[in-house]
Amino acid sequence: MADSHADISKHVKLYIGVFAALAGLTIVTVLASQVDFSGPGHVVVALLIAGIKATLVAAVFMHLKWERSGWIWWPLVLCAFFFVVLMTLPTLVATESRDRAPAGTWDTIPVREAPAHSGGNAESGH
Amino acid sequence: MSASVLPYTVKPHPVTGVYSGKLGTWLFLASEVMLFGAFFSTYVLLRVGAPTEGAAVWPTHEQTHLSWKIGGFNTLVLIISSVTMVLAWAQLKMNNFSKARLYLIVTFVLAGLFLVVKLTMEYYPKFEAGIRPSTNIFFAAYFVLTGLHALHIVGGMVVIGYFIGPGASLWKKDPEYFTNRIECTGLYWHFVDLVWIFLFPVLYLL
Amino acid sequence: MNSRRYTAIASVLVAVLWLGFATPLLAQDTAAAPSFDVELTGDYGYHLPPNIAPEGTYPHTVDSLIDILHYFMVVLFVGWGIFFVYCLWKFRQREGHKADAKPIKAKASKYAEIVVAIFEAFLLIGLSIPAWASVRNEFPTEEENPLHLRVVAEQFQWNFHYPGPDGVFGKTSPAFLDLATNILGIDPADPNGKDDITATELHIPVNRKVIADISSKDVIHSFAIGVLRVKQDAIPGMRIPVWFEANRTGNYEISCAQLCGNNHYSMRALMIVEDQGVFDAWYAKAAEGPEEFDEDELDD
Amino acid sequence: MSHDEHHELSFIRKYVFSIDHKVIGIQYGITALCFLFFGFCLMMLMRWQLAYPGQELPVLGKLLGEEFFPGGVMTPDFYNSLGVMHGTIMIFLGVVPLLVGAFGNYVMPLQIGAPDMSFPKLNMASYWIYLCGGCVMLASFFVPGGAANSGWTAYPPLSVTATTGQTWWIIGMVFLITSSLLGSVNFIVTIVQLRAKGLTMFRLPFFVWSQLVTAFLLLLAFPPLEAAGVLQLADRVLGTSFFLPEGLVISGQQLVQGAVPSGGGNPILWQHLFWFLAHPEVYVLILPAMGIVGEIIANNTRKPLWGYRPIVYSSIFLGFMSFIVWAHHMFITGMGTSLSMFFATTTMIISIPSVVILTALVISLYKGSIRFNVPMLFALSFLPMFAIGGLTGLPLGLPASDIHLHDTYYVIGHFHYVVAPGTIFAIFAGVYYWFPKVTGRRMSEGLGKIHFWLSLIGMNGAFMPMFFVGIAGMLRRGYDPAAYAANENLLGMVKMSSWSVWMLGVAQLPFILNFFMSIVAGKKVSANPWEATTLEWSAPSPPPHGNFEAVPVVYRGPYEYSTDDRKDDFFPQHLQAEA
Ligand code: HEA
Ligand code: HEA
Ligand code: CUA
Ligand SMILES: [Cu+2]
Repeated sequence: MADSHADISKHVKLYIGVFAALAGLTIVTVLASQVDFSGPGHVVVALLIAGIKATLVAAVFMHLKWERSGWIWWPLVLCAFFFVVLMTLPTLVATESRDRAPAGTWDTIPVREAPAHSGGNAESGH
Repeated sequence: MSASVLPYTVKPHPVTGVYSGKLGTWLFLASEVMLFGAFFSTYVLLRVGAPTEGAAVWPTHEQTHLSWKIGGFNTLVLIISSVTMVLAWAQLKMNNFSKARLYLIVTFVLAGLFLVVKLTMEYYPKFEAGIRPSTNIFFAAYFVLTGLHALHIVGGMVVIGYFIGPGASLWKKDPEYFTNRIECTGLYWHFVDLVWIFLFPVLYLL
Repeated sequence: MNSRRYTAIASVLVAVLWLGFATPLLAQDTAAAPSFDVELTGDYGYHLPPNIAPEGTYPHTVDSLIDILHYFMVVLFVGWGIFFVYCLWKFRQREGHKADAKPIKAKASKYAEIVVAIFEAFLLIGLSIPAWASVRNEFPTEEENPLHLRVVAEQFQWNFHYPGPDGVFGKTSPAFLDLATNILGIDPADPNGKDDITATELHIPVNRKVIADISSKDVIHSFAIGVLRVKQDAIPGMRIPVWFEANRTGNYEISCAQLCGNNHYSMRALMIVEDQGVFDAWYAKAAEGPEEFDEDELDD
Repeated sequence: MSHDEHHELSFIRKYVFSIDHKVIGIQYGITALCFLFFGFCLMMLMRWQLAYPGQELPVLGKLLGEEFFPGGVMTPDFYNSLGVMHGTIMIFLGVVPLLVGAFGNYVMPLQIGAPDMSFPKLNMASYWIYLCGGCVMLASFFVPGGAANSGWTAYPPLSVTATTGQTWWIIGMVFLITSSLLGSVNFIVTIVQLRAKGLTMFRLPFFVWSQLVTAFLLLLAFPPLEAAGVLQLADRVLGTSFFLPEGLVISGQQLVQGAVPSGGGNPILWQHLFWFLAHPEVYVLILPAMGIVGEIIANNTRKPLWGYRPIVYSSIFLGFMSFIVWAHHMFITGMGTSLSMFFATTTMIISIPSVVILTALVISLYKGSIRFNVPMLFALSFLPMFAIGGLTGLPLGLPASDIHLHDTYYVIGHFHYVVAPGTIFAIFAGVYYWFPKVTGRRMSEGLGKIHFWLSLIGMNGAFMPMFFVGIAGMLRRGYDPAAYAANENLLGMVKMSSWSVWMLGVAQLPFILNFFMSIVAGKKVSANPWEATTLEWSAPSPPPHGNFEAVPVVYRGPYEYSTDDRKDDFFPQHLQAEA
């Protein structure tokens, strides 16, 4: 990345601009949370805005935009991949936990309507 | 052997294109991403899997007593502190030590402000109202996630404080080295900001 | 040179002495052999335990998978070992022998690796996945008239809950729990629960499929019936069904395979596989309830 | 490198709070060897209970006190504590600090021609944090209820409801994780930035590559466990219930966390986070070991390692894949068909690069000129031992056969073959191999051979029976194998295993003797006693502050043995070819 004074002062302008964007987006995200989206709309909008903000911070403040070194990028790519793996954990656990017992009891739920496995005690819940 | 004798502490490596400190900081941040990733993933799991009845149901917005106003204010505080941090580095690049130091002080103060708001306007009233991490699964996640984030803020303040105070003498000896260190501190600081950018909507708004 | 040979001879001697003599001697010493309340059926030793599931069901796939894999492993290891020992001998450092640095073309190794990969794929797709699908998904249908029961683990005991003659389980909740009289917390007000059977031994009829729902009151346990190749963690907050079938009567052991506290090692239960008639008699008698249960109802 | 900085350091700065990678490496080495030995002693105690259940432990039983040995017989709780501490100490305080902290720290900078690690102070911090973690772990034996006793896997809810020792265990782990994280950042940066001129990535010795991949595993896999540790700590001390579902009833009492029975957590979550680390962790245990073995084999066959590039690519692939196989430890938790198929497939895939590496190492012997010195003996026996351990991983990786084998001694046998006669042998090989570099003296070959043969027999006598009793169904973590009638015929084999373990213990005496004697009285040797090619041997033994007399420049690959018609059969990396 270039080091001359002129370049740096150009950067400074950019930093201020990004700051304005971040502040604006914060307000947008708060406003958006007041709007009534249907279903998972809230989550999508909020995470989208957070994602944009994070990208701005990483690209500009953390200079990734100007970063050329593969030794920084590759570990980050790796990290991003494993981060995605981590974020699939909830789904993995959820697929195993579909037989969760309801609150306060350890075992009064009816047997789930499993494919080929029902009846017998299916009606036992009540 | 003192650190400065090692090659590439100051100048970027001709092949890899970075100086050691920067590479180290990025690697450290990668591990931090995995740390917070695990926390976020836990949060999502607990929330999505929360039971629909009984003591462990997920609390509604009203029950969480979290004010988006305070959260939003703190978000702004952190964002501003990020800007001042990067400006401090820019000033050093332009050989403007006294201005840089001023920006560092502002950053430090803003970080302190964040913590003060967090403690006095969020944690304290909750404890007053008898709310503990053990109150329910939401507060468990809330206190652990924000507590850990606050610890990161404290850590950042220690480092920034060091460069305002005793660490500043490095500027006279080796200004480029000093600038690099501020850049690395900045990387860390922006990361802490970045985590909050996600924490805020996740905890306060959703 | 000589001392080297001595070391070699001495080590072989020690190996022969140790593995050849000491261990058989130790193996004969069964002084600590336990005495048990019941005799187990079948022959147990240094091999797979007896398998009492009907031919063609998943426990037999498990066994054949283990068998095939071990033949495969032995073949690989021996083949590989021969090459290894050959190299050690042929290329040992000695007068007049020099290393040859030119890299050799090892086509054979590439083929071996490909064969290994294909074989693994076969084991995975051909045997393991169907067996697992059978464990997980191919539950007996109601037409097959399976026996339903619940298994509730707790430190350090297995509880078996049968629905009784009416075929319906009573509602259970920790609120009704009483360690002495109502260990499953069956709701005394629930008519379905009146004839429910609580047992600490697992009785099952021979040649009839069983569906068991595994759950736990406290920590993670693991419900393991060695002779049926059943193993399923009992996880609090979850309820996980397993199915199995036995085709040989007798007494067998159920164990807890997951560390669950200080008495984990002795968290065993007896599984009694009996003829349908004997089972029915036991079932009817048990449904009348043991004395404690009557007392409990008197208290109410 | 500045020469004006050679002012005298005080004793403390030089040997205690040193920032020289070599001193830190030695500190790591000695500390970790002591821990390793301690972890082994715990196991020798446990093997008594397994061989002679319920019988009084001779002599020691009385000494160890009434709390844990009433009447001289070990309690089940104490047995479980020993198991946890054995596993934890061996892995986190013994083997990893040896492979990474000691060998990595000492040898890696030398092999890349660097004057030190990139961040010397961080390096020092890593060591001291590691030591703190170790002390916390050891101290936990003395808290009420004894050390942690919920398995090294610390599955909740058992671990959350366990005695205080578990809290100490978590705190200790947080220290160890932090130490590893700092270390791994340092390793990667050093390898990337401080390579000598001419030392391209594909001229790195395989050991350095293995350290690089290992560092990445530590860097990215450990944080989730740290997070999980924090959550479990919160469950234990703050009364939260991240890992506790609602409605737990412990000994007839409803469990109340904190003020109310909150619940809402999930015990399986812990297992995912734990194994997300712990599977990559096992490759942390094996990769540097393979690195050591590779170095020694190349050196003692006097020919280049066969298939250097495939080996390197395989280790990278191995490292990558190790992040997506973790749930093969969890088949029995009730996993569905598609998930288990995914993890079984990745597990089968990950075994292929291991096969490639091992095959390459064996083919390296072909047409060599093999010297059977002590390091080479250990390195050679690593190969079949790892093969046994690795092959027995396959039945565990297939969900169907894992039903029967899960949590039996078969698993114990599997992983001990990879970590004990595998990794530990590689460690021994490394100690014998680099001892002359560290001390300028050589360890005795005679004592070394006794150590080798007895250890080889002891290891196999100890672990081979485990496959048989495991297939027969004997469960691990069983305080008393005689509690099951089905085990009756196995007790003899269990006894054999125990006696082999004690024999193995005796077999370590020549090593300990050899080790300490050779430091003062070993035969003095030149800087390059094995006639090796890599850079560490171009430095004096022991290397001075700053490592090299002249800044090294590298002209060729790492294993140029017998490659051309030079007088010597080796061509060190730093020598310029005579025109
Ligand atoms: C260094 C440590 C290490 C290593 C390298 C491995 C390697 C492997 N492990 Fe192991 N494992 C552990 C340490 C290790 N493991 C530990 C500690 C546990 C238990 C934890 C606990 O529960 O407490 C465990 C448990 C464990 C389980 C869970 C079992 C259970 O609890 O039910 C499984 C299941 O898939 C598994 C599989 C494998 C596989 C497939 C490999 C593969 O990577 C192996 C690949 C190697 C080979 C396949 C052999 C090499 C090749 C040859 C022999 C050459 C042949 C020649 C030609 C083809 C020419 N391991
Ligand atoms: C790296 C990991 C590692 C290593 C090396 C070992 C090594 C050994 N292990 Fe361990 N073990 C585990 C990790 C390891 N283990 C784990 C994770 C568990 C599971 C725990 C659980 O269930 O939660 C376990 C469990 C376990 C069990 C099962 C207990 C049970 O389930 O109840 C057994 C039983 O025999 C056992 C035995 C041994 C033996 C005999 C060795 C021997 O190979 C030891 C050999 C050691 C040496 C040879 C030491 C040499 C050192 C020196 C000589 C030092 C010299 C010092 C100086 C010079 C200063 N181990
Ligand atoms: Cu129950 Cu182990
Ligand atoms: Cu694994």
